[in-house]
Amino acid sequence: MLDHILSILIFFPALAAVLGFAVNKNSIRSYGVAVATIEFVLALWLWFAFDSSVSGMQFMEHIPLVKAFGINYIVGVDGISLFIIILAAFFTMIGIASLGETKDIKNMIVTLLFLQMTMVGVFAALDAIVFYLFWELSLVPMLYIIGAWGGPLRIYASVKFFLYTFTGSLVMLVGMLFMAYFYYQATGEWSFAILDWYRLILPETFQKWLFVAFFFGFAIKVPMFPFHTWLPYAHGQAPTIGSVILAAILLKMGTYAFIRFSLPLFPDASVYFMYPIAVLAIIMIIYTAMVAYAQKDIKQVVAYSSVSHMGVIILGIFALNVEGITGSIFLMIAHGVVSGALFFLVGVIYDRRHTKYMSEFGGLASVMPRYATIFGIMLMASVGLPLTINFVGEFLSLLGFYKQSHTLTLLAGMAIIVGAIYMLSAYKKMFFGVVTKDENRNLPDVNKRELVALIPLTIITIWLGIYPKVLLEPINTSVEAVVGLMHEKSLTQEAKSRIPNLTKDAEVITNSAENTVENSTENSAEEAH
Amino acid sequence: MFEAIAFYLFAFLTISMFYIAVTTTQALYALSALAAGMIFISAFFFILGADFLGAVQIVVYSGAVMALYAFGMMFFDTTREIKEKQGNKAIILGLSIISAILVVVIVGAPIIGNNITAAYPVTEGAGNVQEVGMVLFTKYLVPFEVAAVMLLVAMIAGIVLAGKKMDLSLTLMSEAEIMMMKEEDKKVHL
Amino acid sequence: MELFLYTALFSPLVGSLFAALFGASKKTKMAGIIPSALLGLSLISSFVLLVSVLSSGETVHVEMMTWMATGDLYIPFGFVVDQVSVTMMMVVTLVSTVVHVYAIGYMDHDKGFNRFFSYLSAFVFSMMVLVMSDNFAGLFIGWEGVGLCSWLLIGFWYHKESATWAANEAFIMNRIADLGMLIGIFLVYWNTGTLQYEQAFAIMPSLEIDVLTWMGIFLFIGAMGKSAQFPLHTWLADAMEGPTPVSALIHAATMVTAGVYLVVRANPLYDLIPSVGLFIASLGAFVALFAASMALVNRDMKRVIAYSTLSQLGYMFAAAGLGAYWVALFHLMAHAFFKALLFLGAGNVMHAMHDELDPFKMGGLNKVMKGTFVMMTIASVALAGIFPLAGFFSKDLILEVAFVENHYIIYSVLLFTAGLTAFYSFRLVALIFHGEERYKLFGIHPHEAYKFMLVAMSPLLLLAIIAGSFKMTYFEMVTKLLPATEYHVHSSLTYWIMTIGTQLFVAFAIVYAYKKYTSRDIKVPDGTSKLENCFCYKLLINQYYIPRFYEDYIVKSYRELSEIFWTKIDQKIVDATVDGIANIFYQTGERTRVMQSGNLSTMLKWMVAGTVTLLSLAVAFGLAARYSGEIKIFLSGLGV
Amino acid sequence: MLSPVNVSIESLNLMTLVPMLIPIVGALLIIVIDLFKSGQDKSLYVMLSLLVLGVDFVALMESAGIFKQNGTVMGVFDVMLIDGLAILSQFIIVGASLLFIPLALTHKRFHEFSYPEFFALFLFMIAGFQFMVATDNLILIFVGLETASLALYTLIAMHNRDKSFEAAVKYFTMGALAAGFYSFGSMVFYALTGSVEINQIATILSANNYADIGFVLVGVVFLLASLGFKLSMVPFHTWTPDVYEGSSAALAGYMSIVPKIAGFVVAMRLFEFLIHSGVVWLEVILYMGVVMTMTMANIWALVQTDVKRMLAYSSISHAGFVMAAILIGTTQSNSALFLYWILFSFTNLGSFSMLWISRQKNLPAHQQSDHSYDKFAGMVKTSPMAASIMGLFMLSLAGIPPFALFWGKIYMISSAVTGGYTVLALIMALNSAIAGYYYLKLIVYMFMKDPVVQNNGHVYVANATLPLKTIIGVAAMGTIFAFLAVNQLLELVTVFVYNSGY
Amino acid sequence: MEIGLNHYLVLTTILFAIGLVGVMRRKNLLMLFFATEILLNAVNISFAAISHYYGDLTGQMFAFFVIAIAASEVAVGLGLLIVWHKKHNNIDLDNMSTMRG
Repeated sequence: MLDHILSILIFFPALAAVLGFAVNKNSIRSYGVAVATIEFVLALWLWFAFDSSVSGMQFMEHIPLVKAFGINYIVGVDGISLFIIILAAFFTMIGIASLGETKDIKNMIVTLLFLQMTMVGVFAALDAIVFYLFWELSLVPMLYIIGAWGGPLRIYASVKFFLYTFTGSLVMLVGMLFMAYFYYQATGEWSFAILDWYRLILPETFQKWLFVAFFFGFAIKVPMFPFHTWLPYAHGQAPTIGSVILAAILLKMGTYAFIRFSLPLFPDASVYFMYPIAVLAIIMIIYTAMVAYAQKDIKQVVAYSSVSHMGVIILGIFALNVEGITGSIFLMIAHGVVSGALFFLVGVIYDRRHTKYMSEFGGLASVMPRYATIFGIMLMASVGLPLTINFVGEFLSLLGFYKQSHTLTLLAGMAIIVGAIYMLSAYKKMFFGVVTKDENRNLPDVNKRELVALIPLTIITIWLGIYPKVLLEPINTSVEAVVGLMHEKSLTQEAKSRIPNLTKDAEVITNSAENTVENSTENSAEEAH
Repeated sequence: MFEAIAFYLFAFLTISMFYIAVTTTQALYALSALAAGMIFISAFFFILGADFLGAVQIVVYSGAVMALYAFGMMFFDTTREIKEKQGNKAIILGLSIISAILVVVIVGAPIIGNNITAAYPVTEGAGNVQEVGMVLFTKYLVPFEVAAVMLLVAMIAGIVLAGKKMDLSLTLMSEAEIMMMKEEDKKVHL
Repeated sequence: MELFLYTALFSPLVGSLFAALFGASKKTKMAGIIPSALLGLSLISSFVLLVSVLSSGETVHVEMMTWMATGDLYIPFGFVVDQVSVTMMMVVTLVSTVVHVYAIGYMDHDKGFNRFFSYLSAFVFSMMVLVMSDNFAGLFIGWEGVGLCSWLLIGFWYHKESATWAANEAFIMNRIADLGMLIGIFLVYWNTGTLQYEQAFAIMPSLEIDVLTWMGIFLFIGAMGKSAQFPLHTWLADAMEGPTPVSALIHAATMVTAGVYLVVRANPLYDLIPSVGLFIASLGAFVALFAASMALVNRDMKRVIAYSTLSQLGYMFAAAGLGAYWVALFHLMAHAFFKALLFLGAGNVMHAMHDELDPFKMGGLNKVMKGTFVMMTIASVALAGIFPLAGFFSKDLILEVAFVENHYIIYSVLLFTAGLTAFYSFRLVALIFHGEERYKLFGIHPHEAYKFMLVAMSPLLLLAIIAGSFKMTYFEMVTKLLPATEYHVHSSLTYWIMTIGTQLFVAFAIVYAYKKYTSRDIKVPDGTSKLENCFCYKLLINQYYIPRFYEDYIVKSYRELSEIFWTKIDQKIVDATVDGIANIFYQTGERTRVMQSGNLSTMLKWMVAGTVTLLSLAVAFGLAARYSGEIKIFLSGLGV
Repeated sequence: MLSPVNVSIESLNLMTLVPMLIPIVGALLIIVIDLFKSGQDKSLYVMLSLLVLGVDFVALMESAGIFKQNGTVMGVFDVMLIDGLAILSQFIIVGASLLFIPLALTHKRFHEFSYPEFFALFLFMIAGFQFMVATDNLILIFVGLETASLALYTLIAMHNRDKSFEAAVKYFTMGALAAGFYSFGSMVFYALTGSVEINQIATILSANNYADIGFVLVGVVFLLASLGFKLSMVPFHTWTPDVYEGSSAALAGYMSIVPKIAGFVVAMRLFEFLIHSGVVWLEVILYMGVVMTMTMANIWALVQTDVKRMLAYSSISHAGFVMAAILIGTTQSNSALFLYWILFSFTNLGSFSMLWISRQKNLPAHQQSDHSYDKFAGMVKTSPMAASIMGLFMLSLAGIPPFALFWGKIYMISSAVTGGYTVLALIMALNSAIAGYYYLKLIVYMFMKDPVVQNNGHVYVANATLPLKTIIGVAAMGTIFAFLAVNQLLELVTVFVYNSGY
Repeated sequence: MEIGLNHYLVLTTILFAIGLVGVMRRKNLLMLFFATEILLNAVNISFAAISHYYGDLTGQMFAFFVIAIAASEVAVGLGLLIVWHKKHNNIDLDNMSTMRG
């Protein structure tokens, strides 16, 4: 079973979703929770079975799909993708469990299960086309969730979300096809396997063009400034569960893809584009934080804060060293947890008052103390207080990038200031002061169903803030392999100096990194026979 | 010399006939001019030694086609002057003149190619009809048969469109109405 | 010893969590008593550690567990009890125990009693982490932790707009400085490869001076925020919105001194960069004067004490900047005692006056509040630096340091400030406790605080009096870790002239203040007097217009810029571009769909037009191909 | 004197005619049956046609086998040309027809199916298309084309509504003009080379080293115009939306597949040698044509309010997309063309069939056309299954993986990439994004809007019967599980195309 | 005054252009069909001429088939015309634009 655990993880929810059509409407929630729990347990099992000392791919599966064109179904996990998969399973579980009164709840749960398939698929895929497949497919359930259960502008928002991302990923697809073509030219065989591509060293100009092509796809997904405008609409209109999953998992696809594709495939281009991208990231951090400050709608605040945090993740990725990349991966998870929780929290108040305008609230701290407390914890996590999950990621990301540029890091570090400004002022508007509106006087505090989602998230937020090692270790091992690969592959002097050489200090690690590539190709070769 | 005179004469005639055919407002004029033009074209065929083609042209067009048209015109009020709202004449004129000039510019140039060998050369001594028959029933047997099918299709199409009751919609009629219609059909046949 | 270390560190946390359990429920005394008891435990443990360090001179160093480890980075949760940290631990646990006990009485009537103790203990925990950590990252945890608790406690009465505003201001200002701190930490890491104090400081001497300078500057920026140095000082005065025990503990005795602690802790670094040290000293001296000047006229009791704190922090930085780390630390300690005492006394007064803060509305309270009166007076004397109270030993030492190091400007500034300090301290005492009983005009019936609150304050009182006597013991102890520079004025004559002169100057200031503010014709100022309308007064009462400057030019412009970013740039440019591109396609469709007019004639024309276009292109191309030679000649004739 | 010719039967290779003869015989059979006993139910003719087409399919498999063994076969005085292209395109023609013909078994009664002539003409049309693709003789192409077209005009008109007559007339008239263009173009090539066989023309032209480039271009222009009409390239596309709207949805779907593949094969035969011999002009023009066709059709599709018209524009756009293959002209691109079209036929026939089963006899109330977007509002509430399937087809058309068209799309774009047409590849990709909008629009209507009042969902399946549902099921299965078949298809197509020398 | 192939080609082109004019300007469907006949006939002249000058019979074959095609088109075209006329009692193109956009 362990040999196929990834396929099971991917397709189990989809199968369950299909069967879910036959489940009675009144029992569908229990069904959904059960399925999602099984999936989560499987994901945990994956974690326990995962050998964190191995830097390469594990649990690889390889099935030829379109042999003539080099498309294979290849899946596998390493430390980079493992935790995002678990996070996806986790969020689907608590998302379904805490689902409030929803119309057409059956459709919603079935859609969520489909969405889960695509999410796990994206992070497990090791073939560019399979990756693209899940990447695109993930748009569809999200489109439906936003479009069918969203707010008044839901159609505009969902279509914008879909088309924007779709456009970007089509450009990326062209890039992938080019990549495959280069591989074909080099080896005489078509292949879309990422691990095969890793072995390919491209001339710098090609790298740049391809980097740009991939960049469009990823940047829109992240979303990076100036491609971010779909996000506020999508978040603003989406139902709570939609926002939660969008923020927690879907956005991570973009940043994950940067690490999976852009960095190891185009090390020289990554170095070349490091500064421009860092500048974009800094604009994301500061500019979006300021925009968030100007918002009147609490959900928009959280939405823009997402963009701002994604800026730090991008910065960490383009630190191009182990500290930065590890930090950014950790921050992906951290941001997933925290922004997911914040969207849950916004959903809580929205369910009660059916408004998201901060001016409608005020003084909630005395009416809903538990709610205020959890919100406060998440707020502090969001502004990156030490001993919360976000700090570890932000600290490492910024630390990593500091190696590349002092000034830019100083600017990027403004994140901790501007982040505090909008978050605190939003918190103040909602929770502090005296209760002015009569509707707010008797709001019930968070109920059990909501706590099902919020308590685990709070625990994770603090647990991983104090003891991030459990995650950092496997991530670190895999990231070292990536960085080692990048250093080896890079051509220019500039890149060689920017990307640290790990061989000097850690002979063992690079060896294992090389083994990864070779092993995996051997694996694929074996399985092909 | 004779050939040149004949060419220019018939060229003038065809051009003027066809010109009348596309410009006149009287349907009958147009019809007559067209028929005349067709006949004059057959003259070219004869000049060019394509006797068979000339004959076919006269038979098919002046006979069959024109008969068909005349048949068609019986449906319409031919005495009435046909009023056609004209849109932008400049476009029409411009487009046609440009196209003519362009093609003439190119076509007027001599063909340089000299590697042309006749695939089915005209045999000395044999009549045109014989030659045509020879080629038609060997090389072009298949197209010929397909043309037959095409004519069959055209016939069926003509029958279906003009002959069957296309003015009644079987789609919209109720079952009972269709039954009644069929009954009536039978009565007529009986 | 590890057991004591962990006890000292974690018992506040336990207390905090215990109180937090009752956070949302009704007030219960237990929520106050248990944390206080646990803090007592922490105090005892600290004391045991102090004794051990004193007696054996051995430090305790433990590594609890790994926090972050990736790449070359390795950050553990490591704690160290050495001479410096144990001093701080003592100060922290002692003052906080006192404040806790005091607060049981002070917060008696407050609905958020349980919550308060939870926050307060959490603060102590963070502070302990800050001082006990053996690396910069751990320091940063505590650093941010105390920031959080400060935010919570300043905004404790969250229904008050001013309180929440002040809380946010404090947090954000601290964040600005924290960025500097963070950058400093990055610099340390990338240059030394570690964040452990020991290793990092060991490598530092081998680094380039530029790098070290930047390191020092950025770390000091962090210290500036926490210790409210100019220009990040405005939050401290506003932070007085919090409950008074908070002001005593956080904004006088402990948290604000964290900056000084950082500089002291990083002494190996600052020793290498004397220029930065001089800057720190100058800034300290400036702030000392600057803050004292604002305290002269302020009409808010707590704010006056806050400015005084600020001023004293300036003294500490002056000392630390000049390399007299142990002096700075000593003043820190002494100041903690008497300033906390002063604040707690002020708290009593506030209670008595039903939260009235304007000393002009008080007067003659010595009759009703004897205990408080005595305590505050002694604290003020200590603050003024009158022999033989604590302030004398620590503050005079700083003046000596400045003198000995030949920084006469700093010396004279500090000396002048000492006079000001004495003046405003006794202005306050005089206004509150002497003179006319002006409070009667406002119908207030003041009463003395609970007995146990006064008892709780008594340790501080004691220490404020006798702390000076520990000087030598202390010196012996900390100089094992800190540079053991002794500052002696070369000739004893100069020394005596200086000391006595200072004492006289200060005493004069006290007498003047008394004379001026005990007189019977002190009225509640109504903004009409000549003094109130003079430029200097206005400048000072408005805090040099700095808060207003921040409000008008930074806060407001930030808000406006945000608004512009959102409505103009994000919506009108970025988003509109995207929608615009989509719209271009859609509009092109709408405009050109008329091409499909449905009229067969038009359709035929389109077909012909298409063909003709292709034909003309073909002709153009054909002609160009045919006459390519001629075209070339023609073009070359044109000189192309 | 003419000497008698001796022709041996073997040299004629009459086998090459079999696939075309079968539908002709079938059509005649149907007419004869009607002659003897009229008024038979349409199911008889449907089943007969299915049988005939089935036999035809088997015959095609036979010729495919022969091709695999012997390569290209010429027959009947070298008029017939059975190469890989011919076989592949015939497979598509016959296969699509097989899927189409059961759509006649509707729940409602429609005029055209009451006449056996409909089925006879249908079979004749198939034969016409088969002749058109199985030869490189311009004459036979012309005759085959006209046979098929004339039958098709009639089929459209037989739907017997005002709009269908209008559509037929428009199609017919423009078709006549296109026929004029075709004959003119052929005439130019004949004048240049003295031959009407594409192979010959190519040989002679290259022997002359394209001395008469002007003439060649004029000929190309006219042939391009006439084939452009058939393939509905902008600006010769204007008939397409009107004709699709006027004809029944089923026939519209059919028209979007079969005539086009025939056109593609002819275009491939005609233009590829020209592009390969360096007629830059044609390359430029085709480039422009392809881009225009893709983009403009997409843009017009954006603003449509009727689903069928939208699909009409969408199929124009898809045709433009596929036209790129001819421009690129590599084996990969030509294989991509066939792969794309096979996958496209499933999806597109499926989506048109979905419109077909929701067809009512009269226009729905308050609606301007049969299949306005409004009609589909809130479809998921009333008939979720139908909505899901329709959504599936839309996603496939938009190119969302792993549905059928995605595979065609990536292979096509990849061929552009390998052929060195980077910008074209990008344009193709971005066009897919534009196209995403209008496919999405239908999904939005179906899944996110509320249904119009008094819509109980019956309207979406008003015309459905088991055969229709089966066809839709087949199309849906083909669309979903395409990824399982892509490899085999690709290998097969590549072998056929490569061995034909394209 | 030798009449060459080009003379015929030019003549064809002129006639073809006349046909195009007809196609574009005629609004009466029947008259429009006349114009399409002109197009085909114009080309036929050239086919015969080329055939003559090259001594090759293929041109005549082509012309022959074009005539056949023209004839079939007429049949279908007339059929459509009649149906339309029966329903609408006119054969004006301008009345034939219910579908647009």
